Amino acid sequence: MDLDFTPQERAFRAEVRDWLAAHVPERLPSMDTRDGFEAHREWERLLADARLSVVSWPERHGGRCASLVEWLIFEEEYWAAGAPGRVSQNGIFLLAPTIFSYGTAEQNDRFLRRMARADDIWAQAWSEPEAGSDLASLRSRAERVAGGWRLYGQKTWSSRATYADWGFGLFRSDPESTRHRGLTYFLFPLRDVTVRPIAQLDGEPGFAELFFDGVFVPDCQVLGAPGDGWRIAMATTSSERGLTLRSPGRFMATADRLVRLARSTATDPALADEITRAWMDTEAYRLHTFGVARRIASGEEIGPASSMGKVFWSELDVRLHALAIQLLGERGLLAGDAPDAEDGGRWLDGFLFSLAGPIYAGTNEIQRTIIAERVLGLPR
Amino acid sequence: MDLDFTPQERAFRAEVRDWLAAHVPERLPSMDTRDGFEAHREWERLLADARLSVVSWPERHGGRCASLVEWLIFEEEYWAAGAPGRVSQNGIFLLAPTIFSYGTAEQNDRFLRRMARADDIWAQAWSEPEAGSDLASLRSRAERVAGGWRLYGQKTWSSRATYADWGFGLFRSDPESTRHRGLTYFLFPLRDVTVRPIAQLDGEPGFAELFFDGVFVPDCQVLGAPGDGWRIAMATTSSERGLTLRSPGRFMATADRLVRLARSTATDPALADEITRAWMDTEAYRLHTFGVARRIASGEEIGPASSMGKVFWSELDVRLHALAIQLLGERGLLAGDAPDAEDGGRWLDGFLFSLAGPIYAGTNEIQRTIIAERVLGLPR
Amino acid sequence: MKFAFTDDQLALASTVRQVLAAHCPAAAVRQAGKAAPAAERLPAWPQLAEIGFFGMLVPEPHDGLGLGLADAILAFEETGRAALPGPVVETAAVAPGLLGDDDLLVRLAEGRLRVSVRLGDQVYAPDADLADLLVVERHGELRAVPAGSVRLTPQAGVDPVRRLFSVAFGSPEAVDGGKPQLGRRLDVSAVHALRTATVAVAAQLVGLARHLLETSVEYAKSRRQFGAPIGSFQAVKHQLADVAIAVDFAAPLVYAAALAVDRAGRTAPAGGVDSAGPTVAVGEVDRAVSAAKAAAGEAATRAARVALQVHGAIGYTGELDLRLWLARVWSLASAYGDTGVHRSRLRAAILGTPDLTRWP
Amino acid sequence: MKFAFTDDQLALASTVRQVLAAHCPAAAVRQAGKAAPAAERLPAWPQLAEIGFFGMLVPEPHDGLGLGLADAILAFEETGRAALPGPVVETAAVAPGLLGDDDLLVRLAEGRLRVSVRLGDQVYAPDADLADLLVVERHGELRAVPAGSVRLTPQAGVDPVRRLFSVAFGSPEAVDGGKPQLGRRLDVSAVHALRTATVAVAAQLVGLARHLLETSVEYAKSRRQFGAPIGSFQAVKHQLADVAIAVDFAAPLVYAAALAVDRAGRTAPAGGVDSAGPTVAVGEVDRAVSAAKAAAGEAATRAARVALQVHGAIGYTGELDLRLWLARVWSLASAYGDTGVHRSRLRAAILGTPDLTRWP
Repeated sequence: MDLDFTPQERAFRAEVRDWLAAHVPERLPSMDTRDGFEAHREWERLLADARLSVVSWPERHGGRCASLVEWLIFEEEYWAAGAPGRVSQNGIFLLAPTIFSYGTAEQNDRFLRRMARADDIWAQAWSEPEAGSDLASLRSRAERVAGGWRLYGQKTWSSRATYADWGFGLFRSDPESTRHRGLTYFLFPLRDVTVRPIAQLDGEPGFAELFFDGVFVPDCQVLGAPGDGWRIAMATTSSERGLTLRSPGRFMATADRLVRLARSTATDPALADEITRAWMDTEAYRLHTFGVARRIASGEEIGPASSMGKVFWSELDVRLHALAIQLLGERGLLAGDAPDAEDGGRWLDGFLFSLAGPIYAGTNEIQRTIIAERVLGLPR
Repeated sequence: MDLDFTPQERAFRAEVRDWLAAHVPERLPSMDTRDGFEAHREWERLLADARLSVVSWPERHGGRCASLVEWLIFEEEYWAAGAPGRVSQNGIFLLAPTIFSYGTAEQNDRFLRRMARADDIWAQAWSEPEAGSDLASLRSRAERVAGGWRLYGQKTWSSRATYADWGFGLFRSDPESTRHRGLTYFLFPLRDVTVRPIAQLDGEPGFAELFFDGVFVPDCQVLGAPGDGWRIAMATTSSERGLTLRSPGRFMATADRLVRLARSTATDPALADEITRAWMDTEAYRLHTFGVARRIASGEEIGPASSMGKVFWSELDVRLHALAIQLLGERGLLAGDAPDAEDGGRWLDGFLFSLAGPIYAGTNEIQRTIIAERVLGLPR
Repeated sequence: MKFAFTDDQLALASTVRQVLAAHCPAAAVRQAGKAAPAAERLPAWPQLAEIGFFGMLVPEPHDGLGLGLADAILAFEETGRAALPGPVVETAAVAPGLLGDDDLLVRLAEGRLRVSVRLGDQVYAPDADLADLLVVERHGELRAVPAGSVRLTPQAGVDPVRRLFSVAFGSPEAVDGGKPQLGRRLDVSAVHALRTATVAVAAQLVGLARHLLETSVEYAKSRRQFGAPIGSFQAVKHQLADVAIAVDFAAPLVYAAALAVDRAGRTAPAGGVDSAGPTVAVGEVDRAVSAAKAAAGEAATRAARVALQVHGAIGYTGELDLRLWLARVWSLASAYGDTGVHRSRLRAAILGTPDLTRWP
Repeated sequence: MKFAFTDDQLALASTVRQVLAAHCPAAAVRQAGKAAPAAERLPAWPQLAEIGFFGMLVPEPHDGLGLGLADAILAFEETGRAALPGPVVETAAVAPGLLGDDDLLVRLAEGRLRVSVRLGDQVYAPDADLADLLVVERHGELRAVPAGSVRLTPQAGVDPVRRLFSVAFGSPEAVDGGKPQLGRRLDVSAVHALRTATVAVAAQLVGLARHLLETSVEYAKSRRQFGAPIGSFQAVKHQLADVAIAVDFAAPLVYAAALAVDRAGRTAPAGGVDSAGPTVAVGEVDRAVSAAKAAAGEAATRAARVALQVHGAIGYTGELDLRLWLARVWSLASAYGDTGVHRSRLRAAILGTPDLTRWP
């Protein structure tokens, strides 16, 4: 057991750090605006040109076959450099692992490279108004037609969908089926779908509702076998909760900014104590993730234990931002366009964003039940 | 609305304070030892001589018809004076309200005066090994015989029973019945029962198991109607959770001792913040109780809202003691007979005692469910 | 000792609640977060004026009701429950203790004068663009300035309804003989004003928390997941029970603080402000005030967090009115000293540790 | 970078676990809390000596295994899981870094020398009556004194197994020329010893927490209330899930701290002890050590609280062995600096605030 980076890992870190120092832009406009979305797409293309947009992918799809530890190093450097949020996150982290595992060779070639270059930006379409966290109760349906399927129904809480190019989600393809059975995993261009943006707490349309009125999807855009969508989607949502969605680098950067803020302010010791705890928890999350990465690299299945990470990081993220807002007093709640806002209102934006963490990708209540039943073995 | 005590209330406070200043003994030995039990009985007799053992009871039973507010004042003064724990607590606070409501005139005369004078000390016998918090699943039974009943079965977690004189509890008198039906409320002398002490965390036998092997109980020691025990007991457990079990005075005295300890020690500000919060919560509990007392005095039923008080005081009590132990560092965990123990080990004793609070009288999990269902109206 | 509201106090709150139910529905609060015209940003204000709401704390000789803060505290709680827009606390609770002028008091009582304040360590004046008069603490003095004679800079924040403003003296039009117009000096202590504002806002936070709890309970009853109402799951039940407990034990601290502020009176000196340094020795009244604000802020913040968790993703959006109540909780929890500031003041008072935060 | 245990490290822990399962069952721990004879208070010690447990950290030339703390950290975790009685950490983890004497080290490695220590701000020496040798910090110096030459005063406490003692120099029989016998001065820094003790105890706390979690889960599966196993109730599930999370995220901090202590080595100077005053600037190693102890103490304390709540009234009694594990958690959570002390050290290190608590 060690925590010493190899010469190769150190070299990779140096390369990433140098490149980012030279290329990270000033703060981009919000990716929930049309201009901001395109600015973020441009940034992802720049990353892709340096083969830094998907470092852990195979070279033929635009990556550099980096190890999990190298990916974690990339993330540490990326967020420490203050680089922009990843507008292509849903595709890269939620869909791509599923395509790698279940996609045809043609699907791999058709979608991954363009995803890595942000030519296509993907939005997830899991939830439905009545389903929420209870994915198995989906009602949107797919009707078999010649050469493909027609999709009907409504999806909601689709992040990025307002400006994205493609979507992915589950539809009930067997009308006789209930619950987990008879669902199929579809990939569809959003230009064929009616998209209605939903304003978030901060007023920007981070989410959207999607309306399907007989959208045609050819067979080659079905992922895996028809009817097998639940199993495939579970693999995806497990990676949503697991290692790939929230790398420690992001929280380390936030914790560093919080500590800098606290050092520059007269901080009440009781608040300082909470900040210290959050810093310590960030360190714990980093170390824990190194351990998980090692287990994955040795071929272990992490499975339901990933729910522990989800609960931990989502509640840590809320605390980190809430503490900064407390530190700033009345100024903490100012928006980016207020003259007195600290750091362009990033703390408030981050706070509002963090509040979704304990809710999405399976609420933390559901995660705790998963931990109790599937990790600890308590009865249902 | 006011918080101003009337001249009568102030006079009562002064009388109680003066009497206690003159009479409160040095710390008595633990009431969980034979000697300590008798020493506590003597103290209660002294209290009774001054008509201070049951101030809110009618004069004919040894009280002085004090109002609820006066009773709260008595409790504030009692605990502030550092007076001993009440060995007769179970009888006075759990059984007596039930006798007042459901007892015959003969039962009132026979039991209450002797209880007030600690001539009889009562132990509760609610739980059974398999029943725990689920009172309705009791199995101990009562068989009808000429002139009375014979009791069979086992009770557990009976506080004070090791040295007490009398016990009270529910037995299944209708063998055909299930759950809430067919239970009867019995009063029985403990000399007829086999008592096995249970060592607590601190090693002293605060609880006992009771074994009933055909103990005869005459009809005049049935409280209320046979078969009506559940309804009567619920009234009692409601007072166990409600106002009468834990008056604020006790926590105010603890909070004051905690604050004095913190003022005399170099206290880390983060710990000081927690102490401040506990002090504030103690004040909130006091004010809240004044409000409840007023509602009761106006004839309102408090009902399931008393569960809020139970959760609040029991968790506050744990915090108050845990904070003192933290403040004392290594010395915090010393027992009374250690040369370096602070205040005769009272903080450790109190801490271990406080840990039972969230468990007994209905666990706090059960209380939170009661609040959600019966106060907030959430579905079962 | 009767720590319970009188029939008169309950009747006043009930009247306010009815007026707000009729004239300040959620749609009106939402509109106030958008619209520019003052009339649309002040729903229910004319109706509240009619029932004498703005004169509650104005002495009777000036056409007010002559009540104390404790008499009116439930009415302020109701304005929180309804998330009533506008400088409610500043106008109805704080101004009556600041303004000595007969005419101003009469206008205030009649609801014809709106006031915003910037007291103590507060950086911004809330709803200042809706105010006719601003009272600003400056170098330890209180000054009343007409709204037109100061420069207001909007500081957009999380709450679209309760807007914050920086205040700078001396708008170009209001320079008097080459010196900025500093308004009229008020010969009253700022301490009573700050205490009053803090306790009234604490009452609003209790009201906000009650509304959030009720709304969350209703949602949990109707929303179904995994084949049952989510309110039937123990995890949801216990979170809501904890909110109920927090609110139930915060409220008495607020009511007691209102009594303490009334007892101390408007002319009493500060609890022990030490002008030599930042350390404040806090007296019994300020202790009650700080306990009230700390507990109410914490209860409301918890109610907001649980409301969001119970509502799930829909609570996170602007689709529901929930958002407006959440924003108000955050905004008021931070106003007039947040929980941390007030607990640190309490710490200083109870444990005698030096207090890093200056308040008032 | 491979933050995972090697097969050798896992095998060592597994061997220790097997020995403890066979020779230190709960009944033996219970007996150790009662019996006077040393043999009954030291269950499994002979068997641990046989597998070289006490020589793990002793250099190979002195018949030890020459391992680092990180190699042995899981083995210490196992001693916590089993609540192994005796001065385990002091003898097996701390003493090897303190004793320079060849003969003593050989005896130590062979399990023929038991050591207790009183370092830094610690007031008491644990299990001192079972020790052959005491190492005591006194006026900044470390001194090794034979057990017979000091006066031990028992300080009975919550843990009947891990007993605490005050240590006074100079028993009447050990006065040397009129001056008390102060033992031999050790020419090593106390810092490494204190760091080692702290991290090894943190590992024991993780082991204790794992045992409490497992025990509580088993109890929750079998105990029925209201017609169902209590482990099927969401409130119980979520409390246990939170314990699992706390333990899972505390453990890596402990393992990383062991690596940091090994890297710093036994001869390294203190992270930055400022002899001029109470303020301690804490270096990276001490930061890791404090994070480990704070997190492990908190996780174990939570595990203890939840274990008691899940077990209900029966957990509150001496009927179950649970009581022994609870007492050990409280005892070790307070040893070598409790969570509060270590978080305050971290606070000083991270935020540069003055630290009120002196440690080491």
